[in-house]
Amino acid sequence: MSDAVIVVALLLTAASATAAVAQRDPARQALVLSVLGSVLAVLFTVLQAPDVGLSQLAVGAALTPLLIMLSVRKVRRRGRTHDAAAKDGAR
Amino acid sequence: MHHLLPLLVAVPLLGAALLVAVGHRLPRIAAEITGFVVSGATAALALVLLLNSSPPMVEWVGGWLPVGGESVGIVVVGDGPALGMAALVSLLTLAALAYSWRYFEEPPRGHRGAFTALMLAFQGAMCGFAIAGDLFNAFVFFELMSVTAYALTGYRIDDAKAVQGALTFGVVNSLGAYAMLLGIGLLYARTGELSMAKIGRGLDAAAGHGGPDALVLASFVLVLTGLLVKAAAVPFHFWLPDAHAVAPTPVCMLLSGVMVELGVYGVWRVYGTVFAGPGGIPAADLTRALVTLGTLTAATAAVMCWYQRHIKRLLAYSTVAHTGLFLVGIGVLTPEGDDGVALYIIGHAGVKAALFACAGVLLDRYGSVDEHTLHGRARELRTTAVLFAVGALGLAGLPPFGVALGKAVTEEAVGGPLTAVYVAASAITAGAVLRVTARVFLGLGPRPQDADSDLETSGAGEEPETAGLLSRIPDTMTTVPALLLAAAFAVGVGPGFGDLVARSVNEAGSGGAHASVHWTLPGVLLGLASTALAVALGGLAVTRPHWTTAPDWARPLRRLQSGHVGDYVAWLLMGATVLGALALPGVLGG
Amino acid sequence: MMHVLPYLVAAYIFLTGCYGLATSRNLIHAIGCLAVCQSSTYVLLLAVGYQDGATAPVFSDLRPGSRPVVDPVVQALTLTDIVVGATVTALLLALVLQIAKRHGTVDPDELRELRG
Amino acid sequence: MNRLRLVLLAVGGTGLAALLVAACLGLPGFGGRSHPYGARAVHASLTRHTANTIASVNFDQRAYDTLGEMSILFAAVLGCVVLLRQARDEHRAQPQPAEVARPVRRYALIVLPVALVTGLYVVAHGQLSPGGGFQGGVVAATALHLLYLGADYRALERVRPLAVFETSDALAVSTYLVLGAAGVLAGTSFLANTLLPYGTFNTLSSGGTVPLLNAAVGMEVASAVVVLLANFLDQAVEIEEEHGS
Repeated sequence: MSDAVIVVALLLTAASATAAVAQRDPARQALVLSVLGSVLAVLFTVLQAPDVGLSQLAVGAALTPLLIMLSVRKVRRRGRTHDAAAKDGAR
Repeated sequence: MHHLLPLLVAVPLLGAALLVAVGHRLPRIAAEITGFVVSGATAALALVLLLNSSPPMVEWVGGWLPVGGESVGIVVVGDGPALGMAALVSLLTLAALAYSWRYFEEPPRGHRGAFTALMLAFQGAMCGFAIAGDLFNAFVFFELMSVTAYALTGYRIDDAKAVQGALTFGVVNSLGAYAMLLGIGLLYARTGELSMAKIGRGLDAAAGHGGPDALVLASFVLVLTGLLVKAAAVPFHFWLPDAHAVAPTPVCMLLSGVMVELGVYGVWRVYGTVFAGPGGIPAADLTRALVTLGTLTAATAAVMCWYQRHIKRLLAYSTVAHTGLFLVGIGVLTPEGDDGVALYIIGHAGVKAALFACAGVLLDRYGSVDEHTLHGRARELRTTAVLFAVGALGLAGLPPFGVALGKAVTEEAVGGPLTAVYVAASAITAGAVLRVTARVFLGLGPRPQDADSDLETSGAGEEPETAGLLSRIPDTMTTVPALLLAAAFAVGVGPGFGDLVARSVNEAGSGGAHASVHWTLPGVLLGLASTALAVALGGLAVTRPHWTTAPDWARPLRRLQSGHVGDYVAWLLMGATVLGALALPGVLGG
Repeated sequence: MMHVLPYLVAAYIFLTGCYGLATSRNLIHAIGCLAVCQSSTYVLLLAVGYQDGATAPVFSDLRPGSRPVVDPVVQALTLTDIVVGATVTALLLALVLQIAKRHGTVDPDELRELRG
Repeated sequence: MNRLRLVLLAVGGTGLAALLVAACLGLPGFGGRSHPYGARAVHASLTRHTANTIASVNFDQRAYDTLGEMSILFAAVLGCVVLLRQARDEHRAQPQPAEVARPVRRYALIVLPVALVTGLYVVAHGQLSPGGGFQGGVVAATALHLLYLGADYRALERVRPLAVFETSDALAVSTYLVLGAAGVLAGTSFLANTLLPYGTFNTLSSGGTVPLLNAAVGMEVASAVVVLLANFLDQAVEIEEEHGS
């Protein structure tokens, strides 16, 4: 029984890792990474590591994706204001 | 005494933490003095411990002494090489801090001690890595060292090249570190231990009479990948020129002077303690792997160094070439080789840091480190010119510099055709530095033509690191390189110093064999030969400028240095595969 | 199969992350891939420490010695590793932000400053 | 894409994959019984009255690793602060108060104290139950940022005096180091957990210095994450470049 759960968690981990790499849009990748973090947290709990699961949940599922989202937002906002400035200049 | 070992880490880190805690209230000068005092105290501690390192000390942090040979704690080692590296790190940090005295334009707002704090943390991390006797602990300090180095490299955020170089550095080194951690995981799975010595014994016990298997090979490859990335061996080296060319000068002094060498030291330590036994990687395979990669590194980097016009990048390639020579030296696995490399590293640290310091003077005086545009402009900087030229001669291995002694001993240890690699690589890199001296400081020869602009980094139009271009060079910026060169000189002439280094290195490794280290006639002649060759090459390059425009056969090599982080990652994987292939025969044979 | 599957999954995650890192066209995405690479180390370490039928090494509601527990050391190592990963990610993202400002792009193919 | 890179990737990746697969086949089977270090660590943890063995490994047996880990966090946060500082050609723009939907705001304001308390609870019980300074610190710090959702950015800035958090981050690291050095001053080892009584098994004060080190880590992590998030938020919301630079 527990073996089956571990196998499922492992396969889910591998699948979400693949998805995180395959998703080339960083904003969406942040969401997939968050899923990966949660799946890993589940896997760790199944592997009898609740401490690690908890921190993976806090870091992998929340903190890292949040930082990536903020970076994406900064880069996009930058792109927008610069485009606007370029248009102003062209006018 | 041995209880004091972890303080080598704790003191600089405490200094860094306190600087951050109260830094914004302190005047700038107080922050810099604090950094100086803390760094100096650590250096003094390292020297005191070093003088007491025979017989080697061992400390179990937290007092978890082994019971029946088993401990749950972390071991740190206080033998000659470990404490020697820690002392070298600390002294060089002190020099870099002195050099950067009132250096940067303005500290980041509200974080007056930030640069000094990062330097102290970097020092603590390097000391921690040097004395680590536990593989996971070594990884932790390896990461701390990397993290501080990334931040310091990207310190000048206004500079587009600096942030790009720092990111490349960060990605490649972090990937290397994760590979190393995978290797540590594999070793833990096999032996159930983390202390290096215990892992080594565990591998021997697990192998029985069978010799190493695929798991040992894989863990060897993964751990060495991490260390060789740090040591910038071909083909893991691409990050180094990109990072060293853009880091602030005081940081370059540390990166080139000791951090890269700590990678070599790590290879020596890990192989000697973990993989040297019958259950590890056979000596012949290690020699094949390190000598091949080391020779390739020296050859590639010497060529790349010769065709550079960006002076800091040129110096960075010369560091890569010398790391190749260090790897060959430890790869032959003889006591003499280890001694030679130890001396070589000490001498090289002084010389290379001094050269970077002089390049920093150019950058801050003229806002450029480009050999072409600076042609003849630095005639007024007489002192710096002399220092740069002396540094170049030291780099070539002119007796009696410490570099020459180390090189001579290593050359004797490797013997045969490999000697030619040493002479050629040091002569070519030193020749390039002499060429720069002649062109930039003396204005000799015609001004070289620009070519291949899509394949090179020019180094012109850089931002100075000080507040505006310097009209006058502060005394610290000439005293520090002068002292460093004097130290490198003293390493070679100090009576008995070579023997002292050799004894402490051999006490820690080399199976108790003791080699005596002194100047020999062939060694002196080889040193003179490579110096003469360097002078000749430099002279030829100045009088015949087409010698320094890259020929067609060098173009593909230059194209590999593409500045693209994806390429570097692909090369890292390739390098791991090559390393595995080079070490494979012993595993198959076993 | 079961006795090697977790290790193989770890190896697969590492290599997948490397592939993504090498072929990435966006530096933020590349940093995400680096985080994927690192998660392989967590999986490997915890898989190494697992023991069939054992429970978590926390004795607040477990009588010591009554049941086997999994290896606590690898868990402590993984905890350290997770912190390291998060901080490295943050630092590298900070550098990416500066690259976006100074180069106007986060596509590694368009960064052409450092070559040769 | 570059042909050479794909070739390298294919060859290098295949080689490394082959090596790793061969190594995996040589590993002891998953779920095996032999964990010598682990068994010793459990034993050592029980002799020092620490119920959560992982806390004992992190803050006692391998506390030196945790020192390194803490320093990495400290150095990385300092690095981020330095790297994300306001450059010469940037200025700060006061962000517009964003409209947040009412239910979101109410949800955030309710969850915030709960999350904060949970974080502190997790920190405090580190040596007893799963969790500890690290996990609790992250939870508490992230919870504070619910204010961004619940109120607005300026409210967040008021309750988040950054300089204080930076100082407390540094002070927490100093505390850890001083606690470690106390061992040396007392004539034993760095980070030796022999100075305080080990207390009664399974209570909050058990484990000697473990709860103190755990608290230092909790304080450090919470402050560090606050500073980290603040710097990224600043970039995303406030700092703007001068146009035409």
